[in-house]
Amino acid sequence: MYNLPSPQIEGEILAYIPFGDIVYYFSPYTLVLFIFALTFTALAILSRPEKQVDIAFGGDAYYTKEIPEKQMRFQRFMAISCGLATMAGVTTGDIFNFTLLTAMVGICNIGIVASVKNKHVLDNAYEYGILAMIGTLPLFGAAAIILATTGTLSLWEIFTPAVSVPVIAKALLVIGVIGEGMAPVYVAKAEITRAPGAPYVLMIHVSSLLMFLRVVEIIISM
Amino acid sequence: MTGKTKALMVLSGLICPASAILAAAGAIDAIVMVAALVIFFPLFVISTFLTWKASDHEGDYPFIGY
Amino acid sequence: MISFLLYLLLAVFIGLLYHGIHRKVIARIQTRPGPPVWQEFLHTLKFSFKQTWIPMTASQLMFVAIVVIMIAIWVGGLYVLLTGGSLLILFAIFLLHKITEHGLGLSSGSPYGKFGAIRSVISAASEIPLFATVGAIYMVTGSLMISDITAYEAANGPLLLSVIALPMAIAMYVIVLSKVPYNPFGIIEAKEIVSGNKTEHFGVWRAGLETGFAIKTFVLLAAFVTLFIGALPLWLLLIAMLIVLLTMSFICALTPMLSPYDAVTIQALIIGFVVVYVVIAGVIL
Amino acid sequence: MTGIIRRISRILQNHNNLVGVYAFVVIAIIIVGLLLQSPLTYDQDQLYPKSIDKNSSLDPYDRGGVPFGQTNVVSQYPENEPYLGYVTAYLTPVSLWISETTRFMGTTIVSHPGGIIDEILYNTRGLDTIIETAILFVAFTMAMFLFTRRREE
Repeated sequence: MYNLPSPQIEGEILAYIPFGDIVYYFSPYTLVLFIFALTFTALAILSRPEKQVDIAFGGDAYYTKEIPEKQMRFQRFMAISCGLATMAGVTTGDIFNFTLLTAMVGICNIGIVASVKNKHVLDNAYEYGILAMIGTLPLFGAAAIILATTGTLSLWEIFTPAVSVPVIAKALLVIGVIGEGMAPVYVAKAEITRAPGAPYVLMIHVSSLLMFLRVVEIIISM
Repeated sequence: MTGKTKALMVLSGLICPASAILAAAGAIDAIVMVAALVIFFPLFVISTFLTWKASDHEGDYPFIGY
Repeated sequence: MISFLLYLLLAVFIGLLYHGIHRKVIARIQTRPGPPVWQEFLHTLKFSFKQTWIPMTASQLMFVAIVVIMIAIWVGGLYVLLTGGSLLILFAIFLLHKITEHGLGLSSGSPYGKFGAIRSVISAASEIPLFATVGAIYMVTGSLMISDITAYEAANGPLLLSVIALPMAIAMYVIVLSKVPYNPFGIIEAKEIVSGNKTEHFGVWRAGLETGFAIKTFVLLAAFVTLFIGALPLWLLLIAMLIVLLTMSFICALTPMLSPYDAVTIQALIIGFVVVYVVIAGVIL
Repeated sequence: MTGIIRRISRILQNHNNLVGVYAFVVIAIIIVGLLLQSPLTYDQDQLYPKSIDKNSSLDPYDRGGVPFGQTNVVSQYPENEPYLGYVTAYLTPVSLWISETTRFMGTTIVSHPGGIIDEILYNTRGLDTIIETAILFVAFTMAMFLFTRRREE
């Protein structure tokens, strides 16, 4: 029933979970990504945040930043939802579902640092947030173009050689995922990781890189 | 602490070659062997180091105090 | 299957030895005597014998787990490479390595580690798209399985010699270069931020990291040789890897460390050229 | 050469230029993409077809299908949806009667006409609706947290 048309790219299908037309599946490639997302979500749940050390330069003084309990719980919640979105995003078999989850990852990434009281971090989170908003345009635009030109949204149908996806859709999809948390964001994204709360802040990087890995696989297969 | 790491070292040190031998004999799939190695090889490395590291008790400090 | 276990031990050993040779060559080029080639090996052992604890400010579980994850992903990477698995998975493991670098710096709470971690995010922006150009290999060989690519090379000659694949080889070379020690793009462990993301990992944890880095160097160099020259017998593979490493040692010895954003810009420009080349080649073919 | 690189990195490292740089790249990709491949062809064999029946009494909201009946709905993987085509009755019997007897009364939001689109939304692509809601929830949670924290201060 479900045959991945191009197994030489990501390997044979190992398992699948059907949700109507949206079928989640594990191939060796997506399984690796899934396990990694799972590991880091577990780390975010289990480990306590670090106490960031600030040095007062010019003297021997230093102090550690404690994260208030309430803020820590909020950050943890956001990191976990980001992890869940990533886990779903790397295994989904539907292009629209993928774009939705990518948008969710973008929002969660801002949520992780939204509670930090640091003007520098918040300034950058604001810019990154605007970028994530703009990023939804190419992202959903790509999904819409793919639906219009191929008539389907299921990745397995799109991966078959008979279906050709226009280059513009592929390019927009990549730039959309990049906008939700990747390359041109390096200024703002690098700065927002200055926020304290290591296992949660790390999730920003984990989620966006894993989504990027998945989109690379998708556009090569299409 | 050392007792636990020693136990972990022995355990993971046994699992790594055991999985390789079992896979070579065809008893388990190659993918199971890799999963075992990916999990237990790092643990073996770390637990081995933790076992033979210098003790945490009073040590030989090269200089004391400012 | 037992051979894989032996390969794993070999990878640790050869990786550490090659790190040592790398240091030695850099030192000789800079007319210093340099440490013996066994230095990194001794280094790792020395670290592993030291007193070790977890810093009070660190995120305790993550501080330890990230070292384990670092070794684990490269064990997986070695397996993918040896069995001729998917190049895409190898690519994924490289990216996961960027994540562990980031986590390494973040977990300690040290400001230097934090700087290293932030620089790791900055450099991820350029290193990753660079690696994505390797996906252009798919255009040439029609497959992403490493075994298929080596089969293609056995039939059509090394990719390094074909004009179409040369820019991809350059991109991959820059990738591997940015992961060997003392390279011009190595902004995450630059000395002005002490040791960057590795600053707080001392003793056993550092010894574990060195083990992981040794496997990483082995996998990346072997992947470069396998992808662009072809499947070689082990002794030839080791020699080819050493030659690739020596060319990198020359670059590392003769170039200064770039400033963080300039490193990104230079790598981004290289991507730009490669992408333009791929598009033009794609139109012509 | 180094001057150019410095200048480029100075532009890229300023987070105030971020949105502009990104927007420029998106626009460039759209223009180049359309130049390379234009016009884009519309595939007639759509999985989720949409038709507007101007004569229906439910006009802008008529989503097709037979209320309380079985409708033939296209699906990618019908084997995953054993009840496909049955979930068509979003009209209550009363609102169905109202919509059939009057011209526009049935289009009030109360009658919530059902049909093919709802079938697609809730039966074949149900997970999408869940994720859309999840995005909203996450956004609300952030707003709530920031709002309550400001009030506490």
